[in-house]
Order: sequence, then structure tokens, then C-alpha cells
Amino acid sequence: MTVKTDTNPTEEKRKQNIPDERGYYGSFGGAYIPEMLYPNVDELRSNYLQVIESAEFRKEFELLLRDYVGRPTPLYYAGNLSETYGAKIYLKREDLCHTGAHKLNSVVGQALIARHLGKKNIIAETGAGQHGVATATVCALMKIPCTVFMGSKDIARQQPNVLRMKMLGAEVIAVESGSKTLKDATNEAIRHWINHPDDTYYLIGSTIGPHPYPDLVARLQSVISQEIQSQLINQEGKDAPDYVLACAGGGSNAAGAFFHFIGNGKTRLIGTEAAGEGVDSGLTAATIYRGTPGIIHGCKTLLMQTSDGQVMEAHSVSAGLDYPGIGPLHAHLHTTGLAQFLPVTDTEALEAAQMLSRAEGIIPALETAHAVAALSKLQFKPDDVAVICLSGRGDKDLQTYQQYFQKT
Amino acid sequence: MTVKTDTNPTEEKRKQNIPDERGYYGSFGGAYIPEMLYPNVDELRSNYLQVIESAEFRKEFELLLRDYVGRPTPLYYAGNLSETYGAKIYLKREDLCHTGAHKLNSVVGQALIARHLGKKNIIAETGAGQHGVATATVCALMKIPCTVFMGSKDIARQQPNVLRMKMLGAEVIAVESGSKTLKDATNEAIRHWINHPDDTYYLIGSTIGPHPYPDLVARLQSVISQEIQSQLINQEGKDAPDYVLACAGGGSNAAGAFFHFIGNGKTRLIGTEAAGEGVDSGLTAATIYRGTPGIIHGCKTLLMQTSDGQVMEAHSVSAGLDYPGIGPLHAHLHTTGLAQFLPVTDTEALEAAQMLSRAEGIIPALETAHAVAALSKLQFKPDDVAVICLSGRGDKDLQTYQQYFQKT
Amino acid sequence: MNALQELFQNKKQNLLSLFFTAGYPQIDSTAGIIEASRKAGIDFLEVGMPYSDPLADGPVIQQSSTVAIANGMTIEMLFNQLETLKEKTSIPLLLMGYLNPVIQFGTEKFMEKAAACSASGIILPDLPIHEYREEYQTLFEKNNLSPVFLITPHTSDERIKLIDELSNAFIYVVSSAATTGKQQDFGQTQEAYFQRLKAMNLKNPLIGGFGIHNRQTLQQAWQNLNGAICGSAFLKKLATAADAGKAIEMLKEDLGLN
Amino acid sequence: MNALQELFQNKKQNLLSLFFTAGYPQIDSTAGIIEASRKAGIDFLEVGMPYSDPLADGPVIQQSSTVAIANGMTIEMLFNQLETLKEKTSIPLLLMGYLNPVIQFGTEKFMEKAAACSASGIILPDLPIHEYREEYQTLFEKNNLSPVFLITPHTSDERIKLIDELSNAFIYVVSSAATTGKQQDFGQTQEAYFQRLKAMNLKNPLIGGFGIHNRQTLQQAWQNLNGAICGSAFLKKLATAADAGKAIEMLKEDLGLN
Ligand SMILES: Cc1ncc(COP(=O)(O)O)c(C=O)c1O
Ligand SMILES: Cc1ncc(COP(=O)(O)O)c(C=O)c1O
Repeated sequence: MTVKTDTNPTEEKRKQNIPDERGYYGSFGGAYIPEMLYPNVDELRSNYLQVIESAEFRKEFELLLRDYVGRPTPLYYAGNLSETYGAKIYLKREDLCHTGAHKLNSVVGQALIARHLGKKNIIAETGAGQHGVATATVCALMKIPCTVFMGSKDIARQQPNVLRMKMLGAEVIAVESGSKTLKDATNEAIRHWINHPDDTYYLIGSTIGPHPYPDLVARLQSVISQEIQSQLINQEGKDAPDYVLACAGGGSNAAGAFFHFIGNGKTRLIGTEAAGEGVDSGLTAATIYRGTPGIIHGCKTLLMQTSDGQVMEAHSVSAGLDYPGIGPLHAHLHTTGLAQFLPVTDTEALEAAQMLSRAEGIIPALETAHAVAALSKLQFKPDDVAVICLSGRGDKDLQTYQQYFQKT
Repeated sequence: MTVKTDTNPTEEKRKQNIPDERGYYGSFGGAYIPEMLYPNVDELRSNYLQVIESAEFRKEFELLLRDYVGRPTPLYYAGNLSETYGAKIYLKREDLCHTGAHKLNSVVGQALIARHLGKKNIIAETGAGQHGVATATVCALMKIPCTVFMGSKDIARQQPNVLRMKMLGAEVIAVESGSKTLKDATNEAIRHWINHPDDTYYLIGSTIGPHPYPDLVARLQSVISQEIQSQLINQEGKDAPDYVLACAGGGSNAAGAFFHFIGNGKTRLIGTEAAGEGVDSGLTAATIYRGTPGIIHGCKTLLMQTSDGQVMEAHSVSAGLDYPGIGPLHAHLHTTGLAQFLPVTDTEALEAAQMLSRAEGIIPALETAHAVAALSKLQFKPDDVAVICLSGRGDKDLQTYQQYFQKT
Repeated sequence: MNALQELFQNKKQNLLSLFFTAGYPQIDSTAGIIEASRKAGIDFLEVGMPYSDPLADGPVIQQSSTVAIANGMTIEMLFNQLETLKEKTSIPLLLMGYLNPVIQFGTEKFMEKAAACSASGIILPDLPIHEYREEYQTLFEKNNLSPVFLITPHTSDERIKLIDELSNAFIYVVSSAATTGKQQDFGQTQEAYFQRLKAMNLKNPLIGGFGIHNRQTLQQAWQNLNGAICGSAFLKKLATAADAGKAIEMLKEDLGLN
Repeated sequence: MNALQELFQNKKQNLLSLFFTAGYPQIDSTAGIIEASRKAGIDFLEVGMPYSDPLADGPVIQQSSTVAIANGMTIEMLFNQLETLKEKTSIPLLLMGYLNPVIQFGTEKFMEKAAACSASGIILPDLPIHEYREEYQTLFEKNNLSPVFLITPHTSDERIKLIDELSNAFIYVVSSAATTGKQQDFGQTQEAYFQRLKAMNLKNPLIGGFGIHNRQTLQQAWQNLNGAICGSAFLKKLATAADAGKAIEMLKEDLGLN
């Protein structure tokens, strides 16, 4: 028994996954950048579609996705979860991507673009370190010098990824400003880009930033939902799941997992955001729940801010979700009801990580655990097919898990 | 230009990858076990072939390999390595397997057998922790209580894997006897098995132990060379590489990577063993180089021993290769010249890990790094196709890498 | 015509402007800084509205913003302060800040309040030009406020012409593609850039900023452009000097103006 | 007929044997242990050849092996010691150990030396039966040595019959499927196992071992089988007692034999 579906979605609905020419999804998006960034952003904007749709790019991108990233990633039928939650639950195994998360999909694509544009240096921001590792990885592969900005708080809580970046030859810059987390790492990356405009490509890690980044990253990550679709046809005989669940920090894995299902009238898209110690605790990163429209890092979206328009510090145990904004696509999906966003607390996520480890032998990243935690918040029908985007593996979070489970 | 090949290998040569009925590869193998182990080993011996050749097993095994382990793993053309070493170098990406190493292939298969035999508990030994993690993983998936024996020295140097096993619900038993490494973990696992014979399956991690384990593990791992073969046909238009390189601790990834190429008269099979501080330093694990025929853990093979037949302590910076014996298949391949084994020192392995990280953006496990280090010891012709079995990823070894590269 | 436009009618050369962050170093420093600037003959002022995430700014302005916010500075409060000062001061003022706090304050209300405080213009570096034209231009005009846009060495001629078209007070010539406060002397890049601008015969005066901190940088701006803005260098003096007057004195010394 | 076979001809019940590790606690402890055993009326002895990786053994025998190896004990040295003792001692001796050191020593040479030292039999728990038949049996026979095989509660009747067939001194009845030295009393499993063995009417005497450490375990072995072997419990006494005589006294006390 499937949920009631609109089997004939209008063309308009179908296009909700792509912004207009100026980068707006409804009222969110755009490019709010100082003049110093204009030439670089404009160069990317006027080239990205043509590049990523070129046969040359597709060939190279797809080869790297297959042989280097390890795609397609499996769509794994999780029997034990299915039994527990009373639905057919599949896990889209982005945790099996090289370097351990979906981030590499977008990094491979953007690095090819950077090379196409003749850039000689790549910079990136990182929260959990997964995007930093992915960027350092592809930069090593392509022999491009790489600088990664990471908040000093995140450096402390995601040590394994810091060691990996260094091993890969990247320079890791500890950011001491502001909350010393992802928001400030992003600020510093942008500042560095302003100061090095000539041949530097800024390789953004999520569906955030000024247009065209959100669209670019979403398109590169859309390989996730594309694979889900063809795998589901094979494995379940249907071309769309009833649910897709994904966590959302900036929103790239969610964008990728939702992409081909957005507005199809069949699939309930569920994003989870980090509630930290609770949406009303003051220590939260539940951007959609607590956010209001505004501008952060070059785009109009929902963000957590004071009534004066100062950006608030986010809080989440998970460095990759510890961000006071969210991608404009998601702000739009939320506003239009095309997706639903649920807040998940630190504790719920930690327990979900433990649960998944024990139930299926898969230790998820803390970020990913937020998506898993949504399972117990939904009411499934027995025939429902739910796909969780298993965005990353938990190797980087073992210390946090140990500390938590020692305490409890 | 390929190396001179024997294009019509005799049937006899082809069969060198499989032992005779009593488990002998030439003069190596067999089952040298005390009576307490006889019933369990004999039960396995008389069932394993029938089980793993059954349609039911194949179906379940292959589904899990695809959707859970993430197979086929890519055969990645490493452009930068190829350029450096003057040959076409491919990496067989076992590091992309779920849990990060080839070990899971065999664990999934053996756990299915254990279930088929009605076993209620699973025990395993582990060195690097990869086999322990793989076993804990599949036990979680199959809801089988799991106990892992690990030397206390290895527990200290492979912390991440210890944390993972615990997160997965396994009991990790610190082994304090002997060298406190893999050899002694194996002893303790066997002792535990002797003490719990009734419904315990001993899930051995490599091509070691009494017959049928070496053959069982080799057959389960042979999916590696099977995939290499069909991928090479696709990607290079040839059905056998000129070289296959793999590290050998107990020998399971090497057995898997060699399996379908053994005795084909075309492929040079190169195993690398851990020389530690040097084959003549007294601190080594170069079993083939320094070993003599004898019995260890239930099989006749080459092992490092005193003239009195006492097993010597091995030394390697890599916990997974820190073993004074080697699988009987490899002793046989060495003796017959069907494979060549090269010793690789700690330092060479560490440098190779760094080299691969920087050249291809892939941080290998310390064990794997020993295979990579062989590249600079071989003389390739430009058209040679060499496949390295990239047995595992280096996440568990970051601390060791950091310490080494901080020092140097 | 606003005060700033009047200034440019009367003075075409060697203009000197200061940037400071409202609420820094003290919550009520604004009055003193404005008065001291007037006394010291500063031609016009940019009042920075502090923002939590000033991504075009270097450490000095970042730090001043953090302090100002911690001091309790808000747009509301700034307007209240300027409101009480507007009778006393004749020096043209511009408000400068990031778009988000302005939007949260309410764009229309913001423009009206700015005009009510006798501000002459507003600089919003992250306001896209197309959005300015579609949504902001009429508001600026209605309130007799000059929009000021930034250009950098990487800005195309075409875009500079568009900006010249849209501007009615001056064009903010960012000396190099860099965040504020980079302390390097100007070199050939700047010289070439300034020459390119001269050759374009733009209708608006050109005021150089970002990196003016010593005699060399000031003179080079003055010789090629109509004036210069000094920000980070001034804030650094404010941090250590006894009062705003002393700070300006020290700054002038650095700039070779004593 | 060797000394052990002779013993079994004359004594069918309540046999008591001790196992000890050669070279433990001191490198030259063997002579004293043999002499004290003879004096205490022990029926026969198993002399353990220490091995680095004794995987069928519990912590006590492991520890004794480690010490013995560290003391310098080797098969060569053990034979030298036994050689000098053979005139003095009448107590039947068995050598017990893992296969690898024997192979390294040289199987043929080992058998000859064992015979030369008047050993009656050899226990090699990890020697496969098929290999015994194909490669070792003639050597044993040529040197008049008895092979001793282990059986456990899990050994099938068929296999027990085969072992009975191949044996000519006694069958080593491992009390439970366990490594040596597990200190539990015997229960229903052992009882059922012993009954099963009785019912099989085997031609060889049955000697129970593994876990004999107190009155209950000894008596149960004696009541059901022909005798008992005491290993770990004896080694523990050796570790603390002043000499081997004292150790045997203490052990007998534990076993309820005083
Ligand atoms: C495993 C994993 N999942 C999710 C995220 C959140 O990012 P996004 O929302 O862009 O997918 C991160 C960020 O680091 C991550 O590492
Ligand atoms: C990544 C990896 N490679 C290789 C080995 C060595 O084992 P084997 O020789 O059985 O492949 C190990 C053992 O732990 C390992 O973890």
C-alpha cells in the first residue's frame, strides 16, 4: 500500500530542483557577494552548465565516479531495520564511497571544472573534515595544491580527518574566528579567495554559497538519486521510493538523494537537521525550524540569526551539521512543502548511530545518524519503501561515540 | 610487449590453487590439531564445499557481496603511478569494501556457513583489527554473539578498530600471552574454541589454520581475482595481467588476488611480506625469506622458528602482517616458483603509504603499503599491466603515520 | 543633492576619508570620532555597521565588529546616536555594512532612517547590482541617498561603466583584490589599474580604499585618484590611542600628513 | 613390551600419573621430580616437552612452558637428562609435546633417542591419525614405543574404535572438551561420557586427564576408568613447594590420598 500520489506532476513541479537563471529557487538563492568575488563567481556561473554537460566532462566524471569513487554505491535492503520499523528500508551506501562520504561526488566534479577553468590552486572549507579530506584527495590525484580551512573546534573533534588531509599533502588552516566551526571556516575560505583571486578555485562542500554553487553541487550529487531510481526499478520494480531520508547540514547529500524525486508527487522527502541539545535550548543547529530568511555566505536562505541580523552560532555534536544556515534549495523545498524537515537532537543521533551499528553492522557518521534517527519519528505502512541516504561512515566519530557510550 | 608466457598451461598447473583432499598444497597444509578440535574442524571440512557450492549459498553470498560489502570493487587505473613506474598500474580497490578491507569477503561467506551449520556463537582472532571489525560487523548483521581475540600490543596500535568492534557489540578480549600480537590472539581463539566446542564457529581471518580453512578462505576471497579478470577484459582487453602484487600476512588477500591467475603461465604473482626492520635484523616478519617448514596453528607451512622448533616472535610495524607464519598455499607457491615473495621493511612500507597518498589520493592500510612498496623493486616494461591488490584503507593507521612522519 | 555630492563638487583632489566601526572601541565612541574627524579636516566618513560575519574584511575590522556587537551596537542604536549628532556635525557620512542586518532591519525603514540622520550614502558591498536596480534604486533616490559601489582590479571595463552609470557620488576603488587591511605597499598592479581607470574618463570621482596605511599608499591614491579612504589603519590607532583626536593625529603621522 | 605396557598388565585400577613440563621450575628439576614420583608411588609419568605455542593448554602449562624455554630447555637437553637417569629410575615415562619441535629435531632421531632413554611412549596431540599410520607407525613400532591418542566427549564411537585399534598402551581420555587446567568438578557430561566408553569394551586401558585436581575428580576418574593423570594441578604445586617431594605430598592431600 503506497501513499496517495499525484501520478501526473506538472512540469513546473518537476523543475523545482533547479534554480532560475540568477540562482533563485523561489525566493531563495542568488549571489550576494562583494565585488572582489564577482569575477570568479561570474566565471564559474557562465561556464558550469556548459562544462558539466559536455561529453568530455561526462566521460571523465563518470569514469572517476566508477573507478575512483566506487560508484554505483549499493542500495542495500536493511532487513533488520525493516523488521524493526515496519517498512522496506533501504540504505543508499554513500559511506562506501572512497574517503567515506558522498562529498567526493561533488569534489571530483568541481575539481574537473577547476582544471577546465585553468585554476592552479584549490581551497575548501570543511566542518566534519569529510569535504576537506575529499578535496585533499582529489587535489592529490590531480596534482593541485590544496588548502583547507577548518574551525579549531572541529579540528579537535575530527582528528582522524585532519591527519588524513595532512597525509594527503593538503595544508590545513585552523580557523580561530567566531564559533571556530564550519561557518567561520567558510568565512576564512572566502577571505582567502578574495585575497587570491587569480588562479584559485573555491571548492565549496555543500549546496550553499552564491549561485551557481548550490546548483552545481546539487547537480553533481544528483548521481545519488539517479542511482537510487535505477536500483529501485531493479530491486523493487518501482521507480520512486515512498520516502527518502537524508540529513542536511548545508544540504548536499539531501539534495543529491532528493534530486530526481523532487516534486514527483510520489515521494515524501524528509530532511533531518541537527537540533543539538533541543530546538529551544539555544544550543541548536535546526536552521529550518529556528531560522528566518536572510543572507549567509552569499545566498538568501533560512538561517539562525538575531533580530538584528547577526548570524547566531550553531550547536551540534556533529561537526558536519553544525551550521546556522542551509542550502537555498532546501529553504525552498521546506517553504513550498515539497520536503519536510525534522529536528534530531544530539542524543537521538548518538543513539541512532548505536542502533544502526548493532542492527546492521554499519557504523554511520554522526551526521548520517541524524537521518537514521528519523526512522522512529515516521509512521510507515508495511509496503512503504524508504531509502535512507547513508551519507558517510563513522570512522571519524569513534572518539565521540566512545565518550558518549562510556558516559551513559 | 608482455613478458614471455606459457600460453598453454597444463591442467596440473591450473589446479595449484586448490589443495588435495587432506588439505595439502604440495607438501604444505593439512590439519595438525589436537583431538579437542577434531569434531568441529571435521564438521567444517566435510561440509564446506557442498555449502559454498550450493545455489542457496551463492545467492545469499553474492547478494551480500553486492549490496552489503559493495562489490564489485573498482579496478582503478592509477595514472600517476603508471607514469612514475613505467607500466600500466591498476589498483584493485578492496579498500572500498564495507569496513575498509578485503577481510569482509571471507567473513560474509564464513558467517553464512556458520549459520548453515547451526552455530550460535562466533569467535575470531585479529591482528590489525580489520578481521575483527569485519567479523563483529557481520555478527551484528546476523545477530550472532561475537568474541574477538586481539593481542594487547595490537589493541594499543590499532585503537580505531577496537572502538569499532565495541560499537558493533562484539566482545574484545585482550590477549596478554606471548608476543601479545596476532600469533597469540590465534592461540587464544583456538583455546577458547577448545573450551566452547558445542555451538561455536571459529571464523579464521586468513588462509591459515588447519584444513579446510586455508582453502575455504582462499575460495571466498577468490572473488577478487575473478573480478580483476572480467574488469581487465573490459578495460584492457586482456584476461590476465602481467603482474599481480599483494601483501601477505596470513595470505588471504594475496590468495584472493592470485587465485584465478595461479599457474596460468602469464601472470607474475608477487607477494610482499613484512621485513620489519630488515630480514636479517632479528626484528622481522619475513616468513618466506626467513622461515623453514614446520607447523603453526594447525597447518604445515613455512614459519619463523628456532632450530628447536619454537615459534619466533615476528616484528612488523603493521599489525596485520606481524605473524611468524604464512598460509600453506603461499608456502607452496613460493616453493614451486609459482609466485615470488619480496620482503619490504617498515620504512619502505611507511614511505610507500605516503607516496600513494600523495600520488593517487588513496591512503592505504599499513599492510597494503607493503604491496605498494614492491613497485620500486620490479622492472616493468611499458606495456606491462600490473594490478596491486589494495587490500585496505589506512584510517586505522593514521596515528602510526603521523608519528612516523613527524619524526622524519 | 546630498552633503557628499556637494563635497565632491567643491573638492576634486586629495580627499581623505576614514572608516570606523560603530560601537568600537566603546559603544558610544561614534560622537567623539565624528567630532575629531571634523576638527582634523577629514573630508567624509564611513560608519561601519558591525556584522557577525564580515567576509570581505580582514582581522582588524573583524575584531572591531566583534567588539562592537559585544558592546551592544545595533542598527537601531546607531541611528539613535546619529540622530542626536546630526545638528552638530557638518561632515558628510556614509553608512557601510553587509546586506543581512539591513534586510532584517527592514530595507525601507533603513533608508528612511538613514536619510533622517543626514547620511549621504550607503555602501552595501554584497548587494547585487541587478537587485539594486530592481528593488533598491528607487528607495535610494526617494531618500536622496547615494549608492556607492566597489570596483577591483579584476572588474571588467564594461562593469565599471555600468557602475559609473549607477553611481552619483563616487566609486569605491578597491586597491587590490583583497580583504580589508592587507598591509602591502602599492605596486605595478595598482599603478596599471589606476591608469586604466583614468583612461576610462568616468563621470564619478574615484576614491581608493583597502590598504591605505602609509605615505606611499596614500600618495599613490591621491596622485591617481580623487581621494583615499583609510579603514583598518585608523581602527588600529583607535584601539591604542587615548581618544579619537589622538588616533587621527597618529594616523596622519603614518600617512605623512604632519 | 615396554615398561608402560608391563605396568598395565599388572595394574588395572586406580592408576595415578603425573604430567610435568621438563625444565620447570628449574632447568634441572626433572631428576628430582622423577625420583620423588617413584618414591611417592606414582605409576607413570608424562614428561612435557615445552613449546612456545601450546594451543591445547591452559595458562598453567603455558606458563610452565614459557619458563622452561626461558630456562633453556630443549629436546636435546631433555634427552641428555633422561639418558643419565635411565639406570636409576624404574618408573615408566611418556614424552608429551607438540609436533613441531619433534619434526625440527628429526622424527626418526627423536624416536631413537626416546627409546634409548627408556621412554615407553609418546603423546603428540596434534599428530593427525592418518599421518601417524602412514609415516609414524613403523617408527613407533621399530623403537618399541607406544603411541597415545586423546579422545574427548565429542569424539565419535567410530573414531574411538580406530584409536583403540591403533593404541597398545592406553587411551588418553580427555575429561571434557577443554584446554588443560580448567578447574571444574566433573558432572553429568563426564559421567555419561565415561559410561559410553565403558560400554564400548575397548581393548586398551582408559586413563583420564585434564581437570583432575581434587578428590571428586580423581575418584570419578578412578571409578569409571583405569586411572588418572594430573597435570596443571601438579605444576601449581611445583611452583610453590620447596621440592618435588613436597609438591606431590600437597597434591595428594588435594586429591584426598593422604
Ligand atoms: C557524512 C556526512 N554527511 C552529511 C554531511 C552534511 O553535509 P551536507 O548537508 O552537505 O550533506 C557531512 C558534512 O561534513 C558529512 O560528512
Ligand atoms: C588491510 C589488510 N591487508 C592485509 C592484511 C593481511 O592479511 P592477509 O595476508 O590475510 O590478507 C590485513 C590483516 O589484517 C589487513 O588488514
